[in-house]
Amino acid sequence: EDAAKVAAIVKGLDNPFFQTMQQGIEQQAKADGVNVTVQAAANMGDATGQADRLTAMALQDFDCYLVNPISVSNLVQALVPVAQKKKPIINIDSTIDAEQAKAAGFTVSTYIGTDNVAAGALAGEEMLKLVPKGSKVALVAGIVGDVGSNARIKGFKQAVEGKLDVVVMVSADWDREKALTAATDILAAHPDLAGFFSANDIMALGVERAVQTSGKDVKVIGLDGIVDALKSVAAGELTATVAQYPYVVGAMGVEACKAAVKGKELPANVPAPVLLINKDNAEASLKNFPRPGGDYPDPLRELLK
Amino acid sequence: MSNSTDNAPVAHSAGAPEESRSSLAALLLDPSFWADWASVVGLVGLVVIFGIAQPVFLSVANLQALLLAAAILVVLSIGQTFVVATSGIDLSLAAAVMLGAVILGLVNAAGYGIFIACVLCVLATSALGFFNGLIITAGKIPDFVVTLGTLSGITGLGLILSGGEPTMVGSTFLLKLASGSFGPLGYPVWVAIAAVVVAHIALYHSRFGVHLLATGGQAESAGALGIRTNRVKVAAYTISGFCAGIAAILLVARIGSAEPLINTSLLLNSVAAVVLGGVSLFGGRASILGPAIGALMLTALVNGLTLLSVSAFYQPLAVGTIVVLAALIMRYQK
Amino acid sequence: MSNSTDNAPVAHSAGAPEESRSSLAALLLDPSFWADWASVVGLVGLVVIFGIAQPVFLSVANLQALLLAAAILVVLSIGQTFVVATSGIDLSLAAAVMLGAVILGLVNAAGYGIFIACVLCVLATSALGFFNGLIITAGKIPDFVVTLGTLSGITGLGLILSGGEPTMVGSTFLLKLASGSFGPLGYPVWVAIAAVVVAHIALYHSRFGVHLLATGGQAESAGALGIRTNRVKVAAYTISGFCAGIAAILLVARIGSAEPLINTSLLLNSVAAVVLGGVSLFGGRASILGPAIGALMLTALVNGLTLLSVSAFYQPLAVGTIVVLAALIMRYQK
Amino acid sequence: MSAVIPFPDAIIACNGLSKHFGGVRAFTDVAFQARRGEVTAVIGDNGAGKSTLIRCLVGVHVPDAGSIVFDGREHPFSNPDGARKAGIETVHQNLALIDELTVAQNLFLNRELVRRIGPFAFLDRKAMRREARSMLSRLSINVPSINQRVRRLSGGQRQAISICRAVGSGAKLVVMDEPTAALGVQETANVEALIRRLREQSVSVILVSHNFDQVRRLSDQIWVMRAGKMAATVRASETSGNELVALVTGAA
Amino acid sequence: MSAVIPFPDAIIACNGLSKHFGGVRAFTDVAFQARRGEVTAVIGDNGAGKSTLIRCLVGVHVPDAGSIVFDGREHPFSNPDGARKAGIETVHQNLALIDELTVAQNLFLNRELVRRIGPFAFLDRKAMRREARSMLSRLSINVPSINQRVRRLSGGQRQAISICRAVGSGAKLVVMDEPTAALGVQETANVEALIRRLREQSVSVILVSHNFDQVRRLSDQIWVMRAGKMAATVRASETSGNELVALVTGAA
Ligand SMILES: Nc1ncnc2c1ncn2[C@@H]1O[C@H](COP(=O)(O)OP(=O)(O)OP(=O)(O)O)[C@@H](O)[C@H]1O
Ligand SMILES: Nc1ncnc2c1ncn2[C@@H]1O[C@H](COP(=O)(O)OP(=O)(O)OP(=O)(O)O)[C@@H](O)[C@H]1O
Ligand SMILES: [Mg+2]
Ligand SMILES: [Mg+2]
Repeated sequence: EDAAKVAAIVKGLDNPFFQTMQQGIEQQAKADGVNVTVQAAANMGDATGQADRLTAMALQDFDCYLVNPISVSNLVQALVPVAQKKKPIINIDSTIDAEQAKAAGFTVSTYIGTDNVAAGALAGEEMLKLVPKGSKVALVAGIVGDVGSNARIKGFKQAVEGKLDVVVMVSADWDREKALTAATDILAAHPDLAGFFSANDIMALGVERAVQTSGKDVKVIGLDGIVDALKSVAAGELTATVAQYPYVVGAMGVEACKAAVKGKELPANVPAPVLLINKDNAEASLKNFPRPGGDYPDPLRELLK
Repeated sequence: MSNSTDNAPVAHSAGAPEESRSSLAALLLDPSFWADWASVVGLVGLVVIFGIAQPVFLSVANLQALLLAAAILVVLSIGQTFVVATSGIDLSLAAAVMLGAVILGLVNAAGYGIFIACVLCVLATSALGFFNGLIITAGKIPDFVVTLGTLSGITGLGLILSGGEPTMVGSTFLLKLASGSFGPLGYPVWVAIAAVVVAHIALYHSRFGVHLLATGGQAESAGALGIRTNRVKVAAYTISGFCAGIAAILLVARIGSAEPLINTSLLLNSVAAVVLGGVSLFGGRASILGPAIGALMLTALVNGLTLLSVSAFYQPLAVGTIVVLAALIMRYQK
Repeated sequence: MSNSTDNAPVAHSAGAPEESRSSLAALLLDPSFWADWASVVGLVGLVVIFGIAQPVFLSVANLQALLLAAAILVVLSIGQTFVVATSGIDLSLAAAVMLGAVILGLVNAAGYGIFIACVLCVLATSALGFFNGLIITAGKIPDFVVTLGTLSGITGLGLILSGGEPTMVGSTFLLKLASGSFGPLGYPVWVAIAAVVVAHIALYHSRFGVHLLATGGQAESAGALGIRTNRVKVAAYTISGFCAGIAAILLVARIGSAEPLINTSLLLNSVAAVVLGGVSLFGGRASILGPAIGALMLTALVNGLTLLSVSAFYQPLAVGTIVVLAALIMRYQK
Repeated sequence: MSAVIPFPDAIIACNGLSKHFGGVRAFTDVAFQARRGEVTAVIGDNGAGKSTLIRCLVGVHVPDAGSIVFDGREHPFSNPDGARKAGIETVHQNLALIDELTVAQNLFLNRELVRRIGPFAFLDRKAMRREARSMLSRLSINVPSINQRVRRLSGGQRQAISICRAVGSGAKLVVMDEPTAALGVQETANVEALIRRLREQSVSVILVSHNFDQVRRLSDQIWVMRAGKMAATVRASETSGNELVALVTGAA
Repeated sequence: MSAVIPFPDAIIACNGLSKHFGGVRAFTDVAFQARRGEVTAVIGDNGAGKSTLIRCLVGVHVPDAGSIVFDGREHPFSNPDGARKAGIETVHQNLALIDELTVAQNLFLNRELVRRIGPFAFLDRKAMRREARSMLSRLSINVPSINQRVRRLSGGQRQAISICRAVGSGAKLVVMDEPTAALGVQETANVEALIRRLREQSVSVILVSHNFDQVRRLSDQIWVMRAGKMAATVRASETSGNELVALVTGAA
């Protein structure tokens, strides 16, 4: 039997989150004896470029397509020829809009990913534990308009609604230096600020540095669980981060592909693990990086057995 | 030696007329021919290399997909060409596409029907271009500053209008536009072809075109000859905005939703296509086919590299190298 | 009327010498004064408005933070100024900063010590600038295409070198550089001030500076007078690369890690600062203080808006409007 | 010398005209007029303000003060387009050529020949090329090709094209700012013959020149500018080269 | 007419020189020389190739074929910088001014005065301004200000600055391409006096001009170009204006 050929397309590789995802895809593929080609958009704003690349890959003979779209619909048309060839489509990380997919005449075989709103809420709950009720907090978002950033911010806001005072939301474009500058400014404007929530870890690390420089005791919570953030949490700098496991999402995607190629029935929705990391469990997480600190439920692994 | 022995009346051996360009050899030896057709040379080179390395590249399906993918960039490059020909630059082009898309999405979502939505989209982006031109000419502010300002301003406007959320556009008309085809080519490709033809006629067969080039070449002299250089500039920006509107419709049709996100590579690529197409950033020289083919070349590059499964890490390096090489080869012909 | 009655020997009533620029009134009436100092006018305006709206803005701590945040952009704007003065543009500037940072991080991580890392970082970015200049002059390719190509190429190189991962740089030297201060100002601010002073001297008090402006003004005439315009251009790009290296060190010191991420707004802002500083994108006119103050203005804008808690959605709109307004006000003086 | 009663037959006249640029006064309080069907010369030292005066008359600059009357109408136009439409063609000192356009395109700039097809007007490039060739040959001007960009032409070739453009379109008034400065002997003779022919066709001409012989040969009335003022005016037939030198230098 | 034995006292000589641009031949197989300490004129119709020849001689263009000897050395320089260092200053027909620089900066371009402080050389702007003022006044050239950008100067003012630059720095050979085309009567007289003074100081001069009277007044030897060839050469003292016209037009 030939090894299954998998085409994967992820968002921009200018962010470690997606590099880890790529790592997961490639290493799982090696372990499972699957042939994989990973492509990525030029950057996180390159919605059409991502579609163009998928279009090119759709022309080639792959057995399964693993897609992480930049927006809910930018890959829909590029997937039409894939669906016509009756190849399975595995959607990871960011969702493809179901209605659009239906209009275009296909459904995704499965969706594997973490719920960004839930992850944001997890961060919000942790913040509630850390600071007194009614404290002022500030939010640092990614590129304005980014869906993931919006969802994470939304989850955090929902969790702290009425309990904390969100004084400002700035956008730092996923950039560490911009987050640092913005946090410095916010600390100047709100000397009594108690906490920051940042929509990803890179920006959280920049915020943390600003807090350190100011010498104040301000909590900083990030989201993603990249290795630098885990190190920072372990060192007692960053307060906490909500770890998502892009490695696992990628790896599960490959498993799903393998299962689909074998003709197995896939569950429509596979939740990927999310974990809050603070000083208590940071060391353990670091040791296992990029895999989670402990075991996690993986229905797909069961399926392949 | 006093009087020369060579006194035969050689009528104009210096600066002899060169109008008889009929012979192909003369054409191929003329450096300006190569400069004008550099993007073609680059495109043909790419097609040959990719075609040999990966036969799928030359499959009809891939060529169709390639053209489809290039349509948006072609339309944008045409808009950019008009502005660059006046020795300006429109940095707000990609942002205008975003704004047009958002307006299209919102108007459609509000239930006004897709046609009204499309018309309003194009009107809004054209108005934006008009506004750009007006500020540049009336305020005498450099193009770069104004369009950088509107780039930033529109980003904000798009976000505020859309609340930062993407709007789904589930119109059958747009779906057909994106996926239907007439003859061997998809509708978006026909739109791009139409844009090329109309722009070519406007540039080369209308008074406006000559005035555009004159304004870009030497605005002061053009003004002294009675050309309303300010009006010409405003018109160029308005055309650029119009093209952004058309591109926005194609974009929404292609990705099925209107998102308040700016695709900066569209902006840089639109300018790169224009320059690869042999249009001087200092104005006064322009071409429509050149930029269109430049846009095609840039799209083919990404397509070919993807087909060759070049890793995403290596793609930017390859693109950069090839862009410089293309320019290098084309200039060495001169 | 035959001979005029007005025959008094009015030596040079036309084109009367204007060299006595001593009086302040004359200075304020001279449009070129306003054009040259537009960024100052804009900066003062912003400071007054923000100072009134939010007193924290004028606090010593905030002003210190503002200057610190502006240092990187100031250094980059100076580099960009040299290139723009030759009527070029360096689109690879922000990418060069990224590459410098990545090299710094990797060399340091490999255990070679922070000084060697910094030196290699600056050498690499300078070499990159040199390479840009060489291709532009030897290949006769437009600046825009070459630096767009290297922008893309460096993006890839940075990704490949770093494996796409950020590298922590935990050097005490850099930490001190970032957070230490001498007198009221942080070290990065002093670095920026030093850069401004050296660049000002190079531009206004050296032969190179005059040759730079001549090359940017009319390269052909400059060449006819024996100026090696190609060498001047290469030097300008090398200086730009050098500044990118310094900026990379400041950046790594500031954020404590080297990331393979390009900050495109650094690029656009560096050009915006240059233009707001009264430097013509068509070359031949330059200033160092202007762009430095332009950079300060752009940083103050974001700082002030954040202090005023303007929502992220509204910030781009505000920035765009104010950039255009600043330019508008400055031009209306003319 | 402000108040000047215009000749009843003045094609163009101005009064109290002033223009300055920033701190530089180009000229002040200038009265000037040119008779219909005559060749009117303006002479004066370098920097006297001749070109700026010309540019004010043909709408390129807006004067700071003063009035202009053209063909009986006051304030006849506010920009060069208006001036060309009203019937004034100009050979500017800087030639006002667009380097990147071809010879033919320059000759017909803003006067392009078009063919109308329905509501659209398309350039008639063939007709323009044909016309351009005949315009150039009438002046016996030699350029390598009608399709060549003017950037690389020799100084004299460029000037010839600018002259050709101005006289080619049947204007009422042709203004020439140092039209023969870069021309060779033959070409200069051609242009002088051309100016005479214009006068025969009762086209009015304003001629700025530093060549006093030429001025005396060609013109009917001579105006002298000195350091931003209109210093004197004389009939060409009643003056001598020495008097002109004296007037220009202010020795008179 | 290829083989020309150079005068033993030629400051510059060329032989078999040709230059073409793309399809346009500017001149072919030209032999030319200028005697040391003399004023050598080059005349010819528009487009005859005079300026291009000049530009080849002073290193701006590299000729396609032929040899150049300057001051006894063959292939003396390969670029304008070399030519200036070897002692040739040029007034180009397009003046070669940098519009955005000031009058003083233009006068000292690539010849800047510097003060050395250790290893560094700083511009001595005061000295340059002082020198510039005295250079201009020696030629009695009037410009509004030494600190004004040259963009807005009148045509004659610009030309005067270019001449001033060329004669100001003690060259062995000064080449002038139509130096008085835009100048007024007084200024032209000044430049002519200047050329005579140069000759008295035994500086060699090459002069391109369309003004035959001027050429006969000033020069010792006259070379005639016609349609890209060197058609003839005569001593100025042995020729007449009519002969020159005949040589230029090819009627001789
Ligand atoms: N646009 C302008 N801006 C500033 N100064 C100007 C401008 N145009 C002309 N000038 C100045 O006005 C004065 C008159 O210039 P003008 O060109 O009218 O002289 P002219 O008589 O034509 O001289 P020439 O015989 O040398 O051509 C000069 O001192 C010149 O520097
Ligand atoms: N750089 C160039 N590129 C192309 N053609 C050129 C170039 N320079 C000159 N020519 C052509 O070469 C010929 C000779 O030009 P040149 O300038 O030497 O003439 P000239 O004798 O100086 O004329 P004029 O008296 O009008 O200044 C002309 O036909 C001109 O168009
Ligand atoms: Mg003049
Ligand atoms: Mg010449």
